[in-house]
Amino acid sequence: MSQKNRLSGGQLNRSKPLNFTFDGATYQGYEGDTLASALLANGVRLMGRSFKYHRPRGPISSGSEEPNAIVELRQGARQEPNTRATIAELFEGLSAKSQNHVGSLKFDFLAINDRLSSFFAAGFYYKTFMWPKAFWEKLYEPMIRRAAGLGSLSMQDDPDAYDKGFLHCDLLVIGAGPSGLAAALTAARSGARVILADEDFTPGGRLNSETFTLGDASGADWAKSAIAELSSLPNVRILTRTVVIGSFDHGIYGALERVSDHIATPASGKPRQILWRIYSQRAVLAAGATERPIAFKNNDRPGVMLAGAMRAYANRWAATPGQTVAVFTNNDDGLRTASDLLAKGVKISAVIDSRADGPAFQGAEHLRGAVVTDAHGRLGLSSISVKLASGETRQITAEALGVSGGWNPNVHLTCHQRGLPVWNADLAAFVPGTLPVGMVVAGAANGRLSTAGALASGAEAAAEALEGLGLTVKSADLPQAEDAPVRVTPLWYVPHKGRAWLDQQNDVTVKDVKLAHQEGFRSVEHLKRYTTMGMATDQGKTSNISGLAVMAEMTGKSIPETGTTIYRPPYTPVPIAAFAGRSAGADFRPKRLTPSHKWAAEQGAVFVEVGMWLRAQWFPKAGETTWRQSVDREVLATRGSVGICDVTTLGKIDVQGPDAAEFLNRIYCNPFAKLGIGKVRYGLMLREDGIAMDDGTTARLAEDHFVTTTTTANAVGVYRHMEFARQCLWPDLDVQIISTTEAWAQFSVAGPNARKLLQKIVDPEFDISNEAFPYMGCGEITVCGGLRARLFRISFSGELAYEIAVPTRYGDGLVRAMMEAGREFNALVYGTEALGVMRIEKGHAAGNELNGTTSALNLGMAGMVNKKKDSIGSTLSEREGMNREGAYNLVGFQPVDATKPLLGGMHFINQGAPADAKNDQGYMTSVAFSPSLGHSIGLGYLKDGAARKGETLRAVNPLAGEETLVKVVSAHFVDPEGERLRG
Amino acid sequence: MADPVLKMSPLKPITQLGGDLPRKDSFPGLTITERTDTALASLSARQGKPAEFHAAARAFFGFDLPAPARSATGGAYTAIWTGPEQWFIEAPFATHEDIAPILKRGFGDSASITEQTDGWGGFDLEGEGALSVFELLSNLDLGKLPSGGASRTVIEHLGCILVCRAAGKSYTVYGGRSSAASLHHALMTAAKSAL
Amino acid sequence: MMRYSGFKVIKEALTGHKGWTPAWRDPEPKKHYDIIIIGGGGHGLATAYYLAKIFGKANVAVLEKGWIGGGNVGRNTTIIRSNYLLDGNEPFYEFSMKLWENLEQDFNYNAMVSQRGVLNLCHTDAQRDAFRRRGNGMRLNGVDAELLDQEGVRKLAPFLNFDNARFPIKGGLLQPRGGTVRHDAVAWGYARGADQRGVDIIQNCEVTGFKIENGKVLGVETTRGFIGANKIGCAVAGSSGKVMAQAGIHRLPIESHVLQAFVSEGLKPVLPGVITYGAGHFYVSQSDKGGLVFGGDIDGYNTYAQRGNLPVVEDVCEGGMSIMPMIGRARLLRIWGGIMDMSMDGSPIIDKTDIDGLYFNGGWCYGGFKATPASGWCFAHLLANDQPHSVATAYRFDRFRKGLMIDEKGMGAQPNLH
Amino acid sequence: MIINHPLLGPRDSQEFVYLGDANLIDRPDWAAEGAVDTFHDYLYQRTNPAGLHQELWFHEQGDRSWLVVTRNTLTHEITKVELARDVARARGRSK
Repeated sequence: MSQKNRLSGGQLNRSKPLNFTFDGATYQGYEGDTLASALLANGVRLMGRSFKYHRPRGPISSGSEEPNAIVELRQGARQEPNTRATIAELFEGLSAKSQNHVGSLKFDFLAINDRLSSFFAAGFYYKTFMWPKAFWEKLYEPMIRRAAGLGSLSMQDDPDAYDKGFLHCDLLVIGAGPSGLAAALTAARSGARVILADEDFTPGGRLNSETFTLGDASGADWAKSAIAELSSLPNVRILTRTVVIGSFDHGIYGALERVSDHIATPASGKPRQILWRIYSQRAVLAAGATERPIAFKNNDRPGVMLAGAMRAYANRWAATPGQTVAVFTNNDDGLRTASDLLAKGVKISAVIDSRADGPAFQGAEHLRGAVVTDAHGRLGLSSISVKLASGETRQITAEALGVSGGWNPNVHLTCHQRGLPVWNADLAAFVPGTLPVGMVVAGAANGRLSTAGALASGAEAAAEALEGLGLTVKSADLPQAEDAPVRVTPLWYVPHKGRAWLDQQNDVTVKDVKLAHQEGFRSVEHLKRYTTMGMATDQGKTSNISGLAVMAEMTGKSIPETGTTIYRPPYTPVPIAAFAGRSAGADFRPKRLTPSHKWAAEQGAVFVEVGMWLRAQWFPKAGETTWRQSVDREVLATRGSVGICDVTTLGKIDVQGPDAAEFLNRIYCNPFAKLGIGKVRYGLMLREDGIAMDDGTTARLAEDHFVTTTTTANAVGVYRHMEFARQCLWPDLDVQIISTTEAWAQFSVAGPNARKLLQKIVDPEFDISNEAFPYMGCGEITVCGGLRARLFRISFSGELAYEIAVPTRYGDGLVRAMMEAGREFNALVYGTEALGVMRIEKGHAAGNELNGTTSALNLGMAGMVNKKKDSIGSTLSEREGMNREGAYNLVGFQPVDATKPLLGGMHFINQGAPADAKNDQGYMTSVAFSPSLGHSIGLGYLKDGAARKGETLRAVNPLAGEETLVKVVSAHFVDPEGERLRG
Repeated sequence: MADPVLKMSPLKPITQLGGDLPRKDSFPGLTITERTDTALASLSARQGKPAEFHAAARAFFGFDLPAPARSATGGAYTAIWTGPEQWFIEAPFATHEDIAPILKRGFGDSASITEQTDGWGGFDLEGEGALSVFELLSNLDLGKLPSGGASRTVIEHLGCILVCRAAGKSYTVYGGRSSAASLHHALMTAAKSAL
Repeated sequence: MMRYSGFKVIKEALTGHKGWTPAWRDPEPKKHYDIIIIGGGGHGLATAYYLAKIFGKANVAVLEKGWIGGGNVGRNTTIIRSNYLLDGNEPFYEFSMKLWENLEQDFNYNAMVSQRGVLNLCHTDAQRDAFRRRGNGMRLNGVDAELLDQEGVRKLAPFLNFDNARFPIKGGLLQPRGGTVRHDAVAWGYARGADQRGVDIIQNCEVTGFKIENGKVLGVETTRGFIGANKIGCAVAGSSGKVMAQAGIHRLPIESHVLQAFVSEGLKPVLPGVITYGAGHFYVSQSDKGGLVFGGDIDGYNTYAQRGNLPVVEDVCEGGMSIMPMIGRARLLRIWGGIMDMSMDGSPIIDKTDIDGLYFNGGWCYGGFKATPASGWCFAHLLANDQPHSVATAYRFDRFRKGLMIDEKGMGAQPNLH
Repeated sequence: MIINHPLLGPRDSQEFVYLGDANLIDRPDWAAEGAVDTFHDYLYQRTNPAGLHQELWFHEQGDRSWLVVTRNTLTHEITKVELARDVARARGRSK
């Protein structure tokens, strides 16, 4: 199809024709086109269907405010629903589909909704679909859901990359129209660090769409030269294709740069888009204004568009929506559209001015004091009905109608911090009111709609902002430009019994607003929520104010009395992927690897996520078909001879200083003051509310030097807590702390042969015999011929066990050396599963037990809370509720039938009692199959558990409809007297 | 050439990325190099004897400890301010592998000293491209960070120490050693994107 | 009083919708009421509705400083569920769920209660055990719950990231009866129902002070004059601190925080029900209009400003992109913020105060929406009978003093962690 | 938000972890009469002002300082930032 509606001129690169498809048909446009301008040039006006009534729709705008011409752009995993054709840059091979229709775009079966529209008035669904009850989920809702929605997702993972970045400036200029350029030039020439951001791919704003001259240059050329100067300056950064999406606290702005959306696919390694966080000292908002329509019967026909948009298509994109067009305006600006299109050789069938006293217009029939009352042509405008001043109605031929109801300043970003705009009666529009700190508003966004006014106010705004920063301002010499006054006589809608659209995407008509008023939904927020006006993808940019005006008329109040709706971020919709940036999929969060990771991977270990860490879970051997086989083997081999486990992930905090001991004494509920040098002690840490926070061992390496360990999960929180105590509670305690978690590779060596193995690693001058280095001893030693190391005789498994630490870079070497040394003992490395089994066999509490709701008493450690000293949490742990009858105690469980498995999360019920909440006795926290005992074992919290050893209870799992009889036993399943670990 | 690190100890060390030798990657205007030849320790002043402490520092290093957000270099040592009354000390690994006792001898009980050498994994970014890479990673205004500037910050959810060796062209990023692979991945991804 | 029905809708459609009348009156405040409810949000309106309908108290006024439904009932992610862990909570939320299930017929308004299921994903064995404990606790309370393995989750939501996730999906806890409700309609339905039963709903009427004599409250000063009452119930979660301060109660176990929520552009149906990510801060459902409605963590600092900042927006979308990367090209359309009463243990307070005749309902954190019916019913019960309802006995002020916290998350006395 | 760190200048609040009311500095005397009550008030009761609020922020991704930030909870304007250690000492806390 030829470009039958392509005009002469425009800012297109005609030497670069581009082929594209829309709904399967192939078309041609030029570099510089948008999808919408190219389709219009090809004579295509019908581009979509409306949300509710599935009405045929074409573009009404040439920008990001577009409610109608929204399409599914691209194919496959890159399919983008709801993309505005009016800002989608044309590229070779672009393919787009119209959306939200069943059947073809021309013959949408759901257009039946339009015929039934009187049944679908505002809020109808709140009043019906209630009977029979069951039908809502089964019938009505699925029906509604299928019909609703707009475009569709591909359901495939987004293949593109997204970046985030951070920029800093003295002045952020938002918008590169006349006022933004004037502001940027002023600031740049004054030496300020300037960022100039514009959502368009060609800076200049309306200058690209108007025929005005600035000085002796065309608007577009002046913009080009301004950009050229700015680009040449080192203190200026120009971001095109970049929407400033939001204004946040303290001068922080979010901006979305569309890096690759104008090409078929991003270059390798390059992002599709970048979300910038811009830190600004000051900002000039020069976002321009948005034209508003006038509502009349069938004003949503394809071909009816905003007059300024029609002008933009003609002047910038050399495209017209029709060969014969009419213009309908209530202000002078609309007349420009008629003259510009005339100049381009387009036939103007009539200029309809609702004002009887509007200025005269030459070159086409001029109907003053007249209004458009209807539009004809279902799939595209063919003619309009006009009610003349005389009262008679005339039919006028028009393939397109340009409508201007006046201009609304784009105050959106001034509202993002809850600032309210104020009404300006001369403009019949809201202008900025209270502003975010540091923001100045310029140009049309501030109601200065003439080109000269925009230029001047841009320069003034920059000057004001810079003076605020104490910079001396060099004023920019501004060109001569038109300075026409705004002459507008408000006309929001043309009264008629037919439907006149306010929110075109959501199909909200004047009638709906009247119905909302009739039913008492009169506050603006109620109006929005009840009618859905302004809730569409265009966020009401062309509808909110008109709807408000209609409501004002109903209530008999003024528009400002009726209220305003404040705008929320983002200014235009932003892909969810852009907010996520690089932190998606497997890169959601960083990975932490243990010192033995490389070795473990070589051994074919199965890894598991533990917080940010990846830890070896078990080490499968050839022939093992289930994880249980591997884990049982690792446990038995460790208890039978010796096993090694990488425990580096445990938090390590170096605590030094003369008051270190006293500090620990207050951090832990049990005493530390008298811990001997070369000794280790277990510590229980409480939150101030008396609930267990963390536990671990603390080793005293010197009078003024301790190393304390935390659980893997709580390492960060415990460090923060210690700094709080050190800086905020006891600022004069002379203690210094620092994390050394990653500095040392630490391995547990456990089992009857642990000492024998270590004696081959530890340098001979260090005696680690039971006598010289007893249980709970520690020391700084050397290994493997002189490498500094630390040795702690502590046991999580209940075996004779040590933890040995070397500088992390040697961890890989140490595990290899220990495996070599351990060969004669069949030493192996065990994973976190075997570690877990052995700690449960030994009855040690861990994360499942320290779940943030358990006290020392619950853990069976009430005796550890020393009352002779102050320590965090000791006072509030005295509250009655935490020491009441029936409190949970941690105890052990084993199945009465040894073949039965246990499950974490089972609840306990007394035998003979019904299994319900009233009889709930507690729950299982941790379970394991104990290869040492040959049956499952568990730890759990049981009401008064300490006093109930020997009882038999039901362990129920209603989720699976199972239950098992369990016996309450001591939590210490293996070596309860602790002979092994002392041996 | 063989890295001296690798001969020092009876046990064979590996780099933070798990290799035998430091990894190096090149981009237009930037090289990213794994830093393995640095010994690190934290130096914290104890309370009540600031004069003694700072005198010891001056005597030991031959320069005054740097102010907040700054680093200072002299002889074998670079001191990086990391917190109130706390500095990280860099020295050549080959000669200062046991940096903690070395410092201890200089400061006695006026300071608390903790070995940090393997607590961190560092990467050196050399070249004019560094700033546009950091623009995608760090919220700091690095354009304004002078030579010798240093700051702790967050990169891709990782706590890092960033040292400016030469403004605009030479930087070191230290991140937790266990997440060195993730930090390296972030640096590489940003470099591919920016350069 | 006008009943809504399909027939009525058809009749009006055929006669130009002339017969519709206001959903609720716009009365002038009387001099005195038996009971005044401060706060025309979901909880306040529900309280008034049940006072009139269940407890026979019709001489009741709801005072709203702005427009009704403008609080968190108008700003939330519309999720309903009763999948709580602790004894103090579960029966209350199940009571609420049962009220939801009959709400529309009860107040003759279609609030689009849609029980399409709430699925919580788990990513570690420990999380799965915790879910089993929770699910079994629900079952023991007679509540529906299913523990799914990975395959079960895959059947329900095949589009989740099973192959390339930083935290792999191990399974999930499903409450089939959980779902979503059209939030605004809840406020409007309760308002209309209360109004029809004689309750005065007074908008644009801000409380500016309390009249209290010898420890007994006598009424409130408002922007529309003094209004007397025998009893006053305060249901202004988000502003509890501000309003209670006017009664001389200056310290509460509550902080005000902002929770941001998000909605995408309209999309054809993609999500079955509600899905929450157990290893990141992200929960999502899809509205009947087609928008993805999602949220995550609160911003985390005390605030009364109904707006948030970028870091949380990014954190929430990171969670989304890690667990369902197919939403990447869907566009986030709108961000809004609501002020939450974050309590010291994450659980609410429905209790008398030290001032005779002044009752308090607040501390809902960001679980208030799903609680609306039960909260209204239980608060009405307390106001009418001076006794707590049996499912709300734990929601007392003095539970902190007594060491009887109801801490679902186990985070302790730090409101921004709940 | 931007927190103007007394030692480091303006820093993005994303580098910080928030705790809450700066009164958490004033930990009561464990040995005094009725300590359980005073500790209860200290830990659980908040003035939660609509306006100026003194609050504790930890520079976790920075210099590990605890700060006392004076911020308006209605506007988020920050009028004062101090090192918590200095504030604690000024409030009479020592060892």
